Amino acid sequence: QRAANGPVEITLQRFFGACDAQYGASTDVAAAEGECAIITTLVNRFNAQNRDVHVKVNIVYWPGYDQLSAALAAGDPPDLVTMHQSVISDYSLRGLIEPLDAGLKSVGVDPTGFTPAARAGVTRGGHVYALPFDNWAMLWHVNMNLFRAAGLVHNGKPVMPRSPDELLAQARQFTRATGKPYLIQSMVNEPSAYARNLFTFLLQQDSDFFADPRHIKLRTPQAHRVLELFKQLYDEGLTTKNQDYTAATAAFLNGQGGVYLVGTWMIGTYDQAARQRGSPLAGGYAVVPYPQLYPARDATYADGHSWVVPAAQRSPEKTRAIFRLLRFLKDNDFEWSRTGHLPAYAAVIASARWRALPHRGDIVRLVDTATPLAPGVQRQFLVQQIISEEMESAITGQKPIDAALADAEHRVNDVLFNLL
Amino acid sequence: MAHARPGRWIAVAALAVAALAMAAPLLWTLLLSLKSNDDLLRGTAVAFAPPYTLRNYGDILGHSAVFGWLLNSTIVSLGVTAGVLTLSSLAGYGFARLRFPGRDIIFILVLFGLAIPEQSVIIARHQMFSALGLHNSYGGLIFPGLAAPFGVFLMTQYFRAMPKELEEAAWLDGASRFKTFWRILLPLSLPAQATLGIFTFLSTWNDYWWPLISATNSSMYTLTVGVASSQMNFAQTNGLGFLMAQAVFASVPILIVYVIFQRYIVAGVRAAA
Amino acid sequence: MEALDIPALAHEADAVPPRGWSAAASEARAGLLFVAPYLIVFGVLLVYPLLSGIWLSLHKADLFGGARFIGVENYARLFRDDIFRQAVWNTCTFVVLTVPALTVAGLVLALALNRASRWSAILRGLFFSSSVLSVTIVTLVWRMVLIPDGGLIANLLALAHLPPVPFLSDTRFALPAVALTTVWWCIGLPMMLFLAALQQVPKDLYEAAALDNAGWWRTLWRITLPSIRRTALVVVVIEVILQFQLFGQAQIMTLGGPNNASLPIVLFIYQIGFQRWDIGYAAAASEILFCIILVAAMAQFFASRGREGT
Amino acid sequence: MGGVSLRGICKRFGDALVLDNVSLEIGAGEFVVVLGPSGCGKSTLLRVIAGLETIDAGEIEIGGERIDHLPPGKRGVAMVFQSYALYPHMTVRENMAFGLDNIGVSRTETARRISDAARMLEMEQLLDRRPAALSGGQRQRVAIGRAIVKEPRLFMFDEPLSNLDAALRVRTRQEIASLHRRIGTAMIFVTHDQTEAMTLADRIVVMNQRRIEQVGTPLEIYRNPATAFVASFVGAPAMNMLPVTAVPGGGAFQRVALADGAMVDTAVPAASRKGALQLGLRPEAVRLCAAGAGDMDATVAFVEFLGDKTHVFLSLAGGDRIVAVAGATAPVREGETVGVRFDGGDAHLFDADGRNLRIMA
Amino acid sequence: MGGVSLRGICKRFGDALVLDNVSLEIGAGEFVVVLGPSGCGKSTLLRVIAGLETIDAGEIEIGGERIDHLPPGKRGVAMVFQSYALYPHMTVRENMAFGLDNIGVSRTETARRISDAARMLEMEQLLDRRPAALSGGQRQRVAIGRAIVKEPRLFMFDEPLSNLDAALRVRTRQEIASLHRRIGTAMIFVTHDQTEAMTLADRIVVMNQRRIEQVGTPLEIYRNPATAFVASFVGAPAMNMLPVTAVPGGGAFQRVALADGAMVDTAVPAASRKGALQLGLRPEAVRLCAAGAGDMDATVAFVEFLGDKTHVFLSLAGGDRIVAVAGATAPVREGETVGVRFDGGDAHLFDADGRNLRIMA
Ligand SMILES: Nc1ncnc2c1ncn2[C@@H]1O[C@H](COP(=O)(O)OP(=O)(O)OP(=O)(O)O)[C@@H](O)[C@H]1O
Ligand SMILES: Nc1ncnc2c1ncn2[C@@H]1O[C@H](COP(=O)(O)OP(=O)(O)OP(=O)(O)O)[C@@H](O)[C@H]1O
Ligand SMILES: [Mg+2]
Ligand SMILES: [Mg+2]
Repeated sequence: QRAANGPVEITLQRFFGACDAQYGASTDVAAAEGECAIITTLVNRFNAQNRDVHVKVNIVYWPGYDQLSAALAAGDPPDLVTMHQSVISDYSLRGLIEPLDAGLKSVGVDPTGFTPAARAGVTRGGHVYALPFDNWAMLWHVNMNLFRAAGLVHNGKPVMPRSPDELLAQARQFTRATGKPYLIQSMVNEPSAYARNLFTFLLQQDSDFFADPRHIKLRTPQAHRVLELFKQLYDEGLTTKNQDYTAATAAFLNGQGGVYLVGTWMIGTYDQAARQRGSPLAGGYAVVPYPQLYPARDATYADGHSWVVPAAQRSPEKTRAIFRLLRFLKDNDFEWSRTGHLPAYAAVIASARWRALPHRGDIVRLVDTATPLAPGVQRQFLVQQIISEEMESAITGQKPIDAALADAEHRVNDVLFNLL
Repeated sequence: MAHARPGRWIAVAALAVAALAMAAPLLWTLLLSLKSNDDLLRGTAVAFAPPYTLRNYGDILGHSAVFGWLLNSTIVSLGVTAGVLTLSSLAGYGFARLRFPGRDIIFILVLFGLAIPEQSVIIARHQMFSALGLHNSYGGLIFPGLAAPFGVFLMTQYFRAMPKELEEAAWLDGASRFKTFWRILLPLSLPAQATLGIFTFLSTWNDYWWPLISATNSSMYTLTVGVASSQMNFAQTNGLGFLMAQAVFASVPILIVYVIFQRYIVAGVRAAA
Repeated sequence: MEALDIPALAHEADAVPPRGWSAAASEARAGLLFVAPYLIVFGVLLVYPLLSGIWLSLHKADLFGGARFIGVENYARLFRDDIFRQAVWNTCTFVVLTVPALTVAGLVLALALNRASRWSAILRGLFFSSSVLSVTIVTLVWRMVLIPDGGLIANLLALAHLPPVPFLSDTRFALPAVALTTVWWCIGLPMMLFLAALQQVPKDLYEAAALDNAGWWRTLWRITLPSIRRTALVVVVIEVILQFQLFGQAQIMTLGGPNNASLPIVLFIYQIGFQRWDIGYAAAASEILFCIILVAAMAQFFASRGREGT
Repeated sequence: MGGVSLRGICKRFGDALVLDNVSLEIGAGEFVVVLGPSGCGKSTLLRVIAGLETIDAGEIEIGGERIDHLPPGKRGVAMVFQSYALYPHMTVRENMAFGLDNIGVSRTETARRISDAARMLEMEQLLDRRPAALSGGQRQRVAIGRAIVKEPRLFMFDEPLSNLDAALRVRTRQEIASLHRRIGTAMIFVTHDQTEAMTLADRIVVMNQRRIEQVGTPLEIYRNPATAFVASFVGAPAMNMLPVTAVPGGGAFQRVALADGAMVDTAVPAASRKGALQLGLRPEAVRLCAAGAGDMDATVAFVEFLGDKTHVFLSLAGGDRIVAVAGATAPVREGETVGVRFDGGDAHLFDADGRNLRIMA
Repeated sequence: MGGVSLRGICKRFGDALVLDNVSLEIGAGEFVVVLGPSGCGKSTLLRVIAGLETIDAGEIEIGGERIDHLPPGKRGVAMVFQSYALYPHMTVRENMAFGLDNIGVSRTETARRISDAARMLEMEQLLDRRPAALSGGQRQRVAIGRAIVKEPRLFMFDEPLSNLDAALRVRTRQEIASLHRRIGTAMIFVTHDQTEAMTLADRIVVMNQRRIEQVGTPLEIYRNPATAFVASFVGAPAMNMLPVTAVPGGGAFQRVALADGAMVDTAVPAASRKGALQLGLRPEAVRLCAAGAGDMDATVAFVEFLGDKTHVFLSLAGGDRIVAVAGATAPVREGETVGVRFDGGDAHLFDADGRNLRIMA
């Protein structure tokens, strides 16, 4: 709704939290640290640079899809929304969000500039439904000090296993040497980590568990192998137990284990810790993508943030304003990548200033290995949650592995089958 | 009954323990709210030792929108409380004291209403409010709270227990039924009003679900939705201190309301005794 | 407000109707006027949505349009759905765990704190204060108590050289843990209601009982409890209704896990309705929840009727 | 302002009949006291007139105007409840002002009436207290004051004095009497106190079991009770009732024989009667004398010294027990035998249905 | 089982002294009635003995055993409350059984006592009702029954009869009297009803403003009131109090002069006195006669016919108002002038402090 000749107002709905206290008025993006600060300053700068447009920010609690659904149902959705690439199908298939091909073209954004993972993540049925903002994946965050003590450092780099057996062997060696578990995992009240691990190692085995996006196949030897591996680690005490996300995050900071399986977003935090003297991580933090444990192919399950435009009646100038903002966000993707997430644009990856960022060189391999699920799969959050529940009960021994896999498969398929 | 009874000391001890169990988490929350998020990342044990900081509270207050949310929550909670007290008292008096055809059946039906879980009406309600364009408005936030039958239930019970003579005296004094209600029974129902008031205000203040899906526009956020929205992802890990500060901050108004109403409960009791 | 009673007056003042009829009729009119405002709200905001919810439950419907009438298929599906059956079981268990605890604890506290002393006032405030917190915070605080890795209880156990108990990740303990949290959180309401009731009991009854040589215990059983029976009923009914609607604690503390061991009906409804958008199915589930609560509450009423004998 | 008239009032609670075809005419400015045993319907009668209970049959008029369809507030009656029913949350002053406020009496007028009433009831210094801070007696006076200030067409008091101590009761009684003399409004006063009834009433209405037994001036009621019930209910100690049989002789007047054969000549006109009768004798109509000197002898069962008089409880040879009133210093001792003389002229005779033959004659 | 003895009892509520050094000896099986104006501390006295209020000073013994440190239930006293205090959720039967059950009386014994009490109080048919379904009078009887069945060492009644109708009040009064005669337990009975006090009491305790004014048998209290307060509080209508001055003459006995100069010879031994005195005359000590025939003339202000007697309110020439008691059929009319004769032998004289000179002499 355009006031007589006032600026066009567009509503941007996002998560990432609020940090107006420090950055409410700042347009100095370079000085901003962390997701919240960077996105806040970015928007501030856009508003400052474009007097004819005003971006009103609607911050929502992560991930905010309930509110989005409610707003869509109520018929007045925001103009621009953060959305995980894994969620796009849910909305695109119902025409709740607009294809952006034409609009992006009009502001000179060319999908061929996206990284493969990003492009796969936002494309549905040949149409681009979102502007990719980043990709992120689970990584192996390594405590080099402990690794060194366990003799698992080879010319400055952590020694990574190349097969399940090596993994077990190195883990045992590590634990023997340090008396601490090799892995730190968030295993309590954990909605997704288990599933992401499973996806990663299924991808590495080329298991086509989602050959049909409406039907998952989990009663496979590949899946069994993966669960068996994690159960083994659990049974032998080679991983922390009974930790939830918070406990695990603190545990790694406090040097209570060798490898912490968590996402790209923690790089900054741990890099900071590594620079503090006295911290258990001091001078001893490395991060690498998941090792390839299975010969078939090197792959890591990845997701990413992106921007979508909910379907609604909009005036032409409003639409134009939206795409100008999208263009602006794309142009500042480097700034965003300082959060630790992987840039969604090949150009940024290639840029020297990105590679200059700490540890980026160590994870650049992800650009080629990051893989989302098949585009047609809906309700991926729910699917991950179901699989995680079942894997937890299998790994902690409350259910036989095969039973857990069967239940997971049945429950997931029930969800997908009953979709309208 | 001034006479000490056996086991009194055991009782006192038990009470003390219970009080401790009750108080500990609250103090814990307060302590955590005074620590910086980064310190807490290492674990919450640090909360027992300095340094303490008001930084988290600063961040809350520094967030301009917070006062808007505070205002919204206050308006909505007061609105619902006032509405519930009014409707429940009127209806409670009607059900308890006035004979009209079908009264008992209707009352039973209202009691049935107690059993309706929010989830079984929320979707239809959301659609209805969309049709009426009530979302993102105070009305949209206040109306649903008014339907709760608990108040009617409570007030009816209370009015039934009141002596009839007072009412009759008022009628003889030429007071209309409404005036009798307004000047005589209402003032005498203060204890019940206070109890009901506290809990209506409280549940409205802490309500998260309906405001989340009705007030989707950040300018209409209530405090609960607002503070939730301002948490970054994994806030419990990365923003624990901030989270706790928000909890303390959001609780203060209710504690004030509690203190006020509690006084009325006591006063009402004195009047009754 | 005054407007409210004008019709009643106008009627009372008008020409002489048949004897005996007038008073009753004006009373009836006044009565309807008093209850009307609430009944309207009640009908529009509760009854109508309930009915349309029931109607919806007979459809295969999606949150974003598209509804196909399928009769009772949703209900049939629910009864085949193991997870729903488990959710029902969990919810009932939870109610059994919490409601008696809340009622008894609330009563005990009220009895202990029904004094004028300053300490009682402080303690009343303290025991009420937990109700002030929002569910997010309550669960967060209790996570720190329950988490086996460095949680409060774990540390206490460690002092006794006992292994930590994984409350939230063990199928046996998850639901009780949620129940414990809930009792701590909700104790305020029963206490307040009981306090209000206790203060209505006439003092001379206690004096008579004292002269009748009734000990503290007997006075409690034969005088106090009977005098506040109505309130006890209110408390039980309200708590049954509230606790059947367990949602936030389970969602945040356990996500209903492990292995659905703590999945309550409402969380089930939430996942179906707002994550799977299968609102027809969700509606069906919530109607069943409604029936369960109704039965439970009514059971209370009739039980108490029986006890009163009148 | 005219009187009150009730015609054929019936009232039932559920299927329990509480007022059975009650009719009563109260003259303008008349002071009527309703006497009756507990549960006979006194309060209900007042509540019906006040409009607090609907009537199932009958008509009520005040000053010739039909009121039984009007709401209580519009009937122009004031009532003092058995349980005061003061508004606990209002001060005494507010309690009194409430009713005036409702009918729109001016501020100044209200103030005047309240101060008048307060002076009259000696409670000026209580005006700003709450009922909780008053003693039983004081509350009662407030309740009366609340009625007075309304200057109604009809006052109704439901046992207003029962909780006052003797001295205060006498004073308040006389205040009500003078109040009535001053404002001359019709008043209905329910009590079960003899003295109050006798001293206050222009006419006494004796009720029994949802019916009116007799209406009359205090002296009529006392001297010529229409029924055995009235006779035994009014007067303390109660009238002695002795089972007797009519016997011939005694000329124009009826002679009766007591259980032990002793004869008593009454002042009741003789008539051919058979069957059991009851002889009613006021205690003061029983005179004590030396043993053998009276109509018969009796033994003193026990004695109540009241200071100004003495109640002597006697058992007759026939086993009947009667009570006599003697002077303050009666020289009787329990157990001794005395003679009693019946003052037959004051005696009443009641037939099997309890009707007083002396009146019917 | 011995009697009760109170020694120097003091009780204060906050800083308000309610019982001021009260001492009282009650013999075993004695029936003591406490009379006093509202608010003088009667109920408080009972509550202190019952143990419902702690005492601030003094000792209480029952049967020689110190009890003021025992809890109420252990003192072996039963009390009937001014406000009944029946258990609303129990039937009448349960109300009575509760106390017995607590001290472990056998089922059969309990049943027996209850049925006895029920018969005595005429409430057999009420045993299974709840208090809410009873009339005021019936509730009171239940309260009494609840006390009786416990067969305590001491009964205490706080104005138990005030809500009963005349007939029932007389009956219940006599039942209590006979109950007392039968079980011979000590009883303390609070009332402000003259007749009850006079008829029931072995001794009457007159209280006034947190103190005991006089203790004595009904006749002592009535005939020889120790103070002006007792004199005017006991007896209805109250004793006439006339301001007089002592004048010489009258020989051995004191002669006094009324305001209008009229002389009265009392039976009080003469002594050199100056200053204002008060002449106390019982109404029955004032005799009416033809105008001019008496000590002085007076005009009849108004007349109360009570049926068995008549109260004549007179105003003297000096302006004093006095009451006389005349026979049932006194031929006086309001406004007329009559002569009055003072029966000086019954007259009392009170000094400035209100002490009765006749007794002190
Ligand atoms: N609301 C009611 N429902 C049923 N019965 C009632 C009701 N009110 C009074 N009664 C009955 O009606 C009869 C008359 O009651 P009422 O109060 O008029 O007696 P009363 O003469 O005032 O007695 P008291 O002198 O003890 O006050 C009683 O038997 C009583 O039990
Ligand atoms: N709980 C209390 N707190 C303060 N003052 C009290 C309390 N109870 C009684 N009093 C005061 O103590 C005095 C004596 O009270 P009490 O009830 O003994 O009088 P009473 O002789 O029984 O009067 P009544 O004949 O009206 O019952 C009164 O002035 C009363 O105001
Ligand atoms: Mg009555
Ligand atoms: Mg008293």
